Amino acid sequence: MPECQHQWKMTNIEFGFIVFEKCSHCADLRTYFSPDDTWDEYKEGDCTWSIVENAQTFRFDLQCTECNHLEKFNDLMGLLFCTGCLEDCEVELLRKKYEAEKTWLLVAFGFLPQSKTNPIPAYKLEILSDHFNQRRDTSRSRIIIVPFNLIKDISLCRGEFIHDVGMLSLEPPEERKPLF
Amino acid sequence: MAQYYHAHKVDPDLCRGHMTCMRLCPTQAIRVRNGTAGISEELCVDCGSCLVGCPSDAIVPISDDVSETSRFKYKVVVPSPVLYSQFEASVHPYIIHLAFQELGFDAVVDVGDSAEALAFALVEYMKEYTGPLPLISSHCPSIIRLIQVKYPDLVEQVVPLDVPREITAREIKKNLPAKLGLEPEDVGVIYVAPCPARMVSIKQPAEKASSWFDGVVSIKDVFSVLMPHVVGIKETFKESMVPDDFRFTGGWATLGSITRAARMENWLAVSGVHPVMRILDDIENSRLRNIDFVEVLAHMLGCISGPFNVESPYVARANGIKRMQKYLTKAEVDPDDIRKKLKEGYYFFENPVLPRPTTYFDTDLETSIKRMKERERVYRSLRQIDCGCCGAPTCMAFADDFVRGEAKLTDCIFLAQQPDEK
Amino acid sequence: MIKEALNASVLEGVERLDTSVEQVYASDLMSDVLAFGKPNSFLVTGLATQQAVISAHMAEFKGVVFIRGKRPKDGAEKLSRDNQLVLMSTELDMYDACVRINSATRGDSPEPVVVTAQEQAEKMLLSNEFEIQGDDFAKAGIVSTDIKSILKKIGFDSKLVRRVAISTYEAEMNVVMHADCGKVILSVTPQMIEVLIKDQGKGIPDVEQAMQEGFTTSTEEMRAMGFGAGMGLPNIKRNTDEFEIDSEVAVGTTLRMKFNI
Amino acid sequence: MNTKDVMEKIGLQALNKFEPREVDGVFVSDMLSDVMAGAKSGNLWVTVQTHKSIVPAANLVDVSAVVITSGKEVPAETIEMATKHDIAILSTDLPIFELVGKLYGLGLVSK
Repeated sequence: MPECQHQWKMTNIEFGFIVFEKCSHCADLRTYFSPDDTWDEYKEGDCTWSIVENAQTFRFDLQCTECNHLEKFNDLMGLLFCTGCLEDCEVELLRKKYEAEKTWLLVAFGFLPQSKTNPIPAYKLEILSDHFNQRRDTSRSRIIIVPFNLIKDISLCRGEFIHDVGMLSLEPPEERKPLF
Repeated sequence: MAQYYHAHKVDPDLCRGHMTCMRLCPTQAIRVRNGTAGISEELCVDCGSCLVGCPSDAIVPISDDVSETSRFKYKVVVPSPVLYSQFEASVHPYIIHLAFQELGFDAVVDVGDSAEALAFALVEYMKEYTGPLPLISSHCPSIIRLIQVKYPDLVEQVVPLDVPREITAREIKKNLPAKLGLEPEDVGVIYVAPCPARMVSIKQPAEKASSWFDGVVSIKDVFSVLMPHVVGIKETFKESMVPDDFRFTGGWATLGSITRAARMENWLAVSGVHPVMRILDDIENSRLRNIDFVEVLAHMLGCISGPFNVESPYVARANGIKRMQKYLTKAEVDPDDIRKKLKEGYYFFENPVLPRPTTYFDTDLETSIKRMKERERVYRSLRQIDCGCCGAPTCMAFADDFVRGEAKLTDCIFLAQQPDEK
Repeated sequence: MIKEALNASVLEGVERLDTSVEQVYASDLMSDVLAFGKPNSFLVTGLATQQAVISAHMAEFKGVVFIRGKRPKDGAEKLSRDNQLVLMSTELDMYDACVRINSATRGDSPEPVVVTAQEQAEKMLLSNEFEIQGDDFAKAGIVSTDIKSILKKIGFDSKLVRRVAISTYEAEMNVVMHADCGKVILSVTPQMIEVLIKDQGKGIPDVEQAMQEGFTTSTEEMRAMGFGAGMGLPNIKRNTDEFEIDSEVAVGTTLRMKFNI
Repeated sequence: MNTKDVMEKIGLQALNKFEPREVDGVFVSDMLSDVMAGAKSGNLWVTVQTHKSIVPAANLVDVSAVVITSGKEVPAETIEMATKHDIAILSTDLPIFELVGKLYGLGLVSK
């Protein structure tokens, strides 16, 4: 039997928030998904975690409409759109290469700190790319999703996160700060 | 969107929201909304049915002021032949000329000669014509507009010959100033019109940049100032006072005048906007196979029932026939001269009559059809009794308005009563 | 009314459902709601948080509709109760929700114009049916005039409309003269207009002969009225881009006329 | 109906140059996450968001154009980024709700 040409569809969509927490003690950053927009500050050992940003996002899984195969994406924090901020960043080099083929580059982020040691596997990124390409008119352009460890220096990255930041603010949105 | 001039408007202070005009309008150009009638500039063909029918006299003509002509050194009046028929047959046409002179006009010129020449030109034109038949008379400006708006594919069947009044005015403007030793702008030519369509055709002609006339007044307005003079002159008038060179040439005032003048064989003369629309539908369906020419006029019996007249059209017709029998001088035509002028293009409209862009549902086919379906759906939900209470003349017109977003379903009294009934 | 239009479930404030709403404001951006929302409006939003309720309250709205089946987390309901707001949730997305409220406030039925799958498949844009009564000369020409006015209204080129009108008229006359009754189906696809005319009548014994100009079987009276001069079929042929005729004696005739757009 | 038709019929203003594209349905939302989850290729995306992050979101789901409502001023960098990535940005003074009424009037349905 030939292998299924998966046709992906989003399922188990859950809207919520990505909470960015920073510890004033060790200056570490960690992120997690929360269905509520919490703004609590708490202590954990020596660390005091306070929330720096609270962006709206959603969680989903992908399921093949043909064979019902389910791929969980609860480890995906979000996608970042490469804007080509750093000349020698590997993402930028790839981006330049693909731009001629009208292929746009997106970077997949996992939650911190788990993804540092346990990155999102490459096959899942391929599924994710497939899914978005299946939804678009690929004769015009395609997208490709790459892992975030290609980014040269995250602290300098000016890529655009596809997250809703500041939507809850009752003030008009100002220029948003980079998340890292 | 182009702005179309119209010679009549609704006076909102007088309008009491009667639905009369809305029902009378042959092109469904009127809607009564918020208690006041409104006329669609695009769809109005200036027939004036609303103006005649309005019980509150709220639809008023926009006429030039006769006194404005004082800026001209020499003033010529060209009355529609219909004007004569407003007076009893016993009134000699010369009396009317004299009355105009008392009013301050220097000359009165009738259109009969031009009409006769055009009738001959028409016959000559049709001899050479090889296009689709029947040809349609160009005489009634209201019908020309009707064709432009509702029958755009028939514009090429409209005879491209100009009308007697314009030819007359042109001859005056071209020849008279030189003869009098005056500058062309010193000679004013004023038309006396039996209907709003004529006024519009002078203010905003369909087929030329501008009319040869300098002004236009309605028969109604002229009649009231002319009548006392006519009565006065008649008291002392004797036939012997008429100069030898006076000619009364008549013109086309009643239905069939053109076809009779051109001595057509396979013709049809139709009047009234509704009957004309039926005939135009037949022409579109290519039903009128044995007809070469149709004379189509917006008003029953012809121009003598134009809305700017004062006398009943039947009385006017009788007056006209009697006066013609008594006083008509046959107009003289010079066949060779006309043939020559026709070749030179003298009698033709300056510009072709073109379809007038009208509102379709949309320029995009799919969207337009979607709206058409929506209209069908809405129409089916209506009572389809054309009660008119919503302010639109028919249920179909209402469905049309709704799809365009110009009406609410609750404007329909039946839907408003049972909002949940589907 | 909004509830019905959206088929929404009311989360809070059933007793306040009859409040009159002046405007509807659709946005997910709360700063916008505060800046542009007018008092007594209804908020349509995908932001299912307490902030949406707070913003709606601050902007003096009457209620909030959450779209795509979203529901705010705990606390929002109490908040709205305290602030006299109606909360609803609908499965529709924001576009459909706005469309339905739009239609409902205009008094329209909430069903949007949706092209069914079958129509999509055939790319049939329009399909209308008309009846012709045989022998009814007074009404002869009504169907072709109706079709003509529909096509004109849609905005087709007037010369094309005229060709359709002429052909349909001829065909309609044939039905009136020679059949008991007939059916006309006008259909429009993005490429062509098709008029199908099917009658139950005596049929044409020799189609080839009937196609010749001047051939007629109409009676003297009919011809006197200007009908049936033997121009029918040839005239149809001249005015159509494609034309099929299928006739069976004593059963009827089917004419299929196609006009390229 | 393509983006240019829609633009002309509703009187939208184009903020950058674009190649007309077929419009296939409408998606209304101000939330990027919503767009990522729900919008489809060819949709017209209607929003009040003007931040440049709308561009990647629009690109990701391949919308035919982004329509910014309520006459919001769109930052130059958003337009610049959109132009670079071949995304049409249109603008209107109408608020979302009124614009939707008009789009529906054109026969656009959500897909």
